[in-house]
Amino acid sequence: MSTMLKYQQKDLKIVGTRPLRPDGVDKVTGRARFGADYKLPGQLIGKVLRSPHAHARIKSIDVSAALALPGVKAVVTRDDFAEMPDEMAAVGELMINFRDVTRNMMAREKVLYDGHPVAAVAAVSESVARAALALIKVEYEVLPHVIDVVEAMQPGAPLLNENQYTAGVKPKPERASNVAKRLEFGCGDIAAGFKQADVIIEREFNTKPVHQGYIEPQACLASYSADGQADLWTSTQGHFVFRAQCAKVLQMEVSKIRVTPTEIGGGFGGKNNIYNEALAIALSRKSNHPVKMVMTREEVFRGTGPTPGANVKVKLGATRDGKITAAEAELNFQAGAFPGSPVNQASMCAFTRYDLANVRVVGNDVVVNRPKVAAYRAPGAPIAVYGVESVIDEMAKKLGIDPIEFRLKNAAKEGTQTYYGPKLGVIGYIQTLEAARAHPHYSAPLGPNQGRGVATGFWFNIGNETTCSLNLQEDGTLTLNLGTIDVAGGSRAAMAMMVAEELGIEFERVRPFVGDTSTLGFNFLTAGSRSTFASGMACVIAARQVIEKLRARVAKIREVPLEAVAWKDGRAEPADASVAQFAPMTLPEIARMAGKTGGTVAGHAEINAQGAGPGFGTHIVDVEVDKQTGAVNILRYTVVQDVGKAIHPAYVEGQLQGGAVQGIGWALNEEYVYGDDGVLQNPGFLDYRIPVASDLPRIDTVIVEVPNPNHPYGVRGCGEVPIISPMAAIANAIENAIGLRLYQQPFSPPRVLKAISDAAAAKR
Amino acid sequence: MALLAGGTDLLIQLRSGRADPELVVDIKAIAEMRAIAIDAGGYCVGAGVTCMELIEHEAFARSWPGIVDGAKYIGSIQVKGRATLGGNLCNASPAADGVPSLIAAGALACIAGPQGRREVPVAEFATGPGKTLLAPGELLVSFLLPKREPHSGDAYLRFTPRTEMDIAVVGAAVNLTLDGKGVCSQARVSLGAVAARALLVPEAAAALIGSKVDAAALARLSAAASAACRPIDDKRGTKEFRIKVAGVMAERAALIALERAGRHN
Amino acid sequence: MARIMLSGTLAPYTDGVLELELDVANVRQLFQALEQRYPELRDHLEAGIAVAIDDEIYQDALLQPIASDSEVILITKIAGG
Amino acid sequence: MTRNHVSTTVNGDQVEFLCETQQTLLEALRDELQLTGTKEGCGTGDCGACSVMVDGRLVCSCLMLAVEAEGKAIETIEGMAKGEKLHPLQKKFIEHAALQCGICTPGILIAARSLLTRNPDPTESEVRFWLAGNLCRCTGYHKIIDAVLDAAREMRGA
Repeated sequence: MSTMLKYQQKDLKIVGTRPLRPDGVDKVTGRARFGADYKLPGQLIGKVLRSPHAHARIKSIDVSAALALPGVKAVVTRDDFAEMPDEMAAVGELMINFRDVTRNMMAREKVLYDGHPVAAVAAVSESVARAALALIKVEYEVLPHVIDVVEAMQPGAPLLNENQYTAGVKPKPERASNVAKRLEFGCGDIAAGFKQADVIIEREFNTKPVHQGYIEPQACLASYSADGQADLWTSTQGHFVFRAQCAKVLQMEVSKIRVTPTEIGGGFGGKNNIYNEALAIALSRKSNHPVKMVMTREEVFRGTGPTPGANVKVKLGATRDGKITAAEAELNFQAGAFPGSPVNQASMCAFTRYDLANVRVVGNDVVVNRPKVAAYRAPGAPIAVYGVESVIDEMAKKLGIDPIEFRLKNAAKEGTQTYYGPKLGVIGYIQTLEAARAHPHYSAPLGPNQGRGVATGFWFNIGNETTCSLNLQEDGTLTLNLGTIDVAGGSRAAMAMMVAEELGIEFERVRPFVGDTSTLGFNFLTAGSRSTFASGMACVIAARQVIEKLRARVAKIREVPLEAVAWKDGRAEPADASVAQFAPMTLPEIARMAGKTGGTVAGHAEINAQGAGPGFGTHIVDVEVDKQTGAVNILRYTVVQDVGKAIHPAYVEGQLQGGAVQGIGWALNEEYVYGDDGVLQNPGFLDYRIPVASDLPRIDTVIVEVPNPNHPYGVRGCGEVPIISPMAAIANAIENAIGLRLYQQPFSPPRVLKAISDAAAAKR
Repeated sequence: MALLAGGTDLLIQLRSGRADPELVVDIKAIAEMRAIAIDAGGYCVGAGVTCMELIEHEAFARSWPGIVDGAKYIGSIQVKGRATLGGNLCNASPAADGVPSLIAAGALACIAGPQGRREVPVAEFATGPGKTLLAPGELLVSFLLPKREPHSGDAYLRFTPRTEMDIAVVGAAVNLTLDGKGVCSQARVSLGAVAARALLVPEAAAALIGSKVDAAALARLSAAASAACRPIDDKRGTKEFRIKVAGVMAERAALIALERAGRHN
Repeated sequence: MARIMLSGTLAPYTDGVLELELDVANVRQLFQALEQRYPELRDHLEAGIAVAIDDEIYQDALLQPIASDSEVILITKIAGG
Repeated sequence: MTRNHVSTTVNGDQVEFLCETQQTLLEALRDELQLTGTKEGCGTGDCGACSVMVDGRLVCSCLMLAVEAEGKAIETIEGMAKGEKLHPLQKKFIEHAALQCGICTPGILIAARSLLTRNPDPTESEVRFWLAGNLCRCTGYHKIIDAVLDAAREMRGA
């Protein structure tokens, strides 16, 4: 059964304020322990040997010399892991193809990308482990590779998987293809829609893969005991999901693995799946020592998931008075070496901001010789929206309508039929557009070579499986054991705030923490903007359960009927003047007596939260373009977003600012650069250019609160939406500044300068 | 054997395995290599002086602000706290930010070795990417900078996609001296990241000499700078981009040098 | 009978049928009924499909009731970053 | 492999450790001295997470050999708070929500303190450029800059 708690408006004492985060002091003093900060006595260091080729058949692997090196305790290769069938299998509620998981973790028949793991060693020190890697002999038969998505879709392109036939195509294709899946979404009559249009614009866009760029490289520590139990400490967005994946590939029982999540040094979707974790357990099993594995930054770039690069085609038709009549898109997404790009979500996000009668979106999930893509904040949506919002902007300009006005004329609202299925519920899109239009930023003057751009974004937000337990301690304080990871957005604070609000006590009296996998049942990842919504709902349920138990206990202690006891402002008191009167009891008073009156009190929740409320945002950006160098400078940035309810507004602002800046990096300079040999050329923070402090202005935020009717405090979720719009907004601002539209991300100086010189040449 | 100065390049090479020396010799305890001294009216800057030490030397910065520009561009504050101009030159990256202004300044590299000491123009020190004219056993000790004439100014500008923390896609240094009437009497122009090593570009300097560094002279400078480029396409920029932007950087650097020369007595 | 609508994504597995009526009381029964009728759907339903029952989206909610006058839309599941 | 003996001062305490020649100061701090507050984000001096002070200079401890620490005075995040009292920067970072995941926070605090020691009244732009060597992927820097400026104000007594 699924759980949904309805929104109730009430006076709030704690929710909406800005208390200090419980993990703050540890993080400013160096005391907080991240993945690489854990160690065990007798631990070994594990290291991975990675493919130098983009695509090659592995003819043989000889580890004998490595094993002979003093200090080397174990080596694992493909032979140490069971073959998994090519089918979707459940891990918790995720369905994953373990044929691919095992192969991504450790190559089997072939290496499929530069950086693909081929072997792993455990040795007494980092230097011995490195020396051992150099002694492993791998014989490769190098194969032709393909990294461009359009090329990979062509018949005759080098095939990554000779047994892959495009799913979603009828009849079943006769030839294998790199296109793993074709999706189609739509509504209405697209041809008729374009017939009604006075203006039709059709454009093609291309984007490069970008990395989540978390500052903490993946790190884990595993200890396997001869009795078949394993402990794993790892930096993860979902310790239950990691446990499930490890159990499956190592063929262990789920309960035999205990995963303790460390503080996580950023994830953004990149720590949703295992990389070294199962290798570390396998090495520990083989060596009978704990094994620690920490990735280098180079390994992070070469071996872990970026978000896809893509080819996007958009066609839009509108009437002269500004009504969109038809919208069509084709999204060709790189999946990396194995299927599973976020093209389905991108397809659904492409046009879902607009009330459209005729839509068609085709998506292709295409394997290429690159690392398997992972989720990255609103997976896929920014790519589709870059194309769509660019064309929306061009259409508004062509029709002579203000870009916000044009969006308002076509804006989705409650009851709008989506092209992927349901009608939208209560949403705040129009409110964000109106707030953006009213913001002083939107009407501020611009100088020469400066331009302003606007773009909007939509993300579903999600719910799903969540557990927590809330325990009353003997002094009246409470501990809150959470099963959904705090990926650092501050969800521990937000959870404790909701519990304190429910109980009517001070925030500081609730101590939240994230428990290991043995203390609670399954939780889904912290991803998709679900934590504050779903985990928050679980916490509210647990708190209400505690209140009910406290009322019952006080009724017994005071010998009054249950109905006579009300819970108010942190204490039990007579419900009103008409009931049996009794001396009120505070939480510490009850806690002190709890043991002797039946035992302590706890609440818990094991739910599958439903009813996530979609989030919408509108971004405004001003840029200045240096026409002589092509450099684009971000002068001013404003994020307007409907978050439903900001439990902790400062942490919500932090999500909006951080997401927007990741989007700015995506727009301006971030990209994977590959050579003709299919080898990644920029696997480091020097040449993979994430924004630095001096690149940026302040990021203004406007929090719009249109409550989600399906959450007790109206929470929608806020982490995903802010990354969706920047790329499009900046492209639109550049166009506004210099009259040129950029069809290839990133809008790096060489690209911008080339666009300027090409335009000048075309004029001559 | 590897020499360790600031270590900001060497440690990365050690870590990646590109360098695996049997012996690492730390040269930072050699006093001469750490000193900034007045020498024959000019400066003698030890090759082991860190960028931050150079940046903080106010008198040096007044004489050679362009060299300080270069030092400022080398990495973060953290990196500048360790990195040295000598290491920047010896690493022989074509994109080294410290080198073009030394070349434009006419600096000499003072080298010590088994055969004694010798001095060579900095422009000749790097012979290609990662290669220098140092013979086995030789060591770069210091840079010698000539006495500054009145009304002189220099500047270094580079282009990078980000404001900081990048390797130059193009760098340009301009060093010029004005006569009493504001006419450019001497000039040297150097470009970085547009060839296998930083270039001295006499044609670009010639565009300035005899002019008041007006728009026409700047246009000639820009054209000459672009014409001198022999760049490659790589992950950091295209040939086409480098050629165009070299001219732009040279022009902008000249304007800063001009303004500094005007203030310099 | 509940009205069931499939997104275009599933059309290849249902011989192009995108709308049908089924007598089902919850999501599990719905999936079973669909699998029976269209065996090729089997791999897709629990793995990748969420349902919108009267415009409210449910993921992994097999026991969610479906009323006889409900409108149920099958959509792709959503994860995230 | 022969290990080198190094004796140095960390946060005012005399310490000794053994290290391999190619080991970095960062590795020695974390693995030999168990001071794990200093973080590794890149190992190439491009992210600043490993920032420490060496003889009063801000440096990346990943770009310095551990053997070079001989006789030096090293300051790390573990020495920033005095007893129970947080440094004003530490306090302001918490108050301004200037940290999220916290992996970059120790390095940024060390870097920010070195700025305020040199320049007690920096402009926003000076703070941004001084901290350009410290990558943060969570916050977009906005609240970090606010926290540094506010801490500077408080430290000046303004």
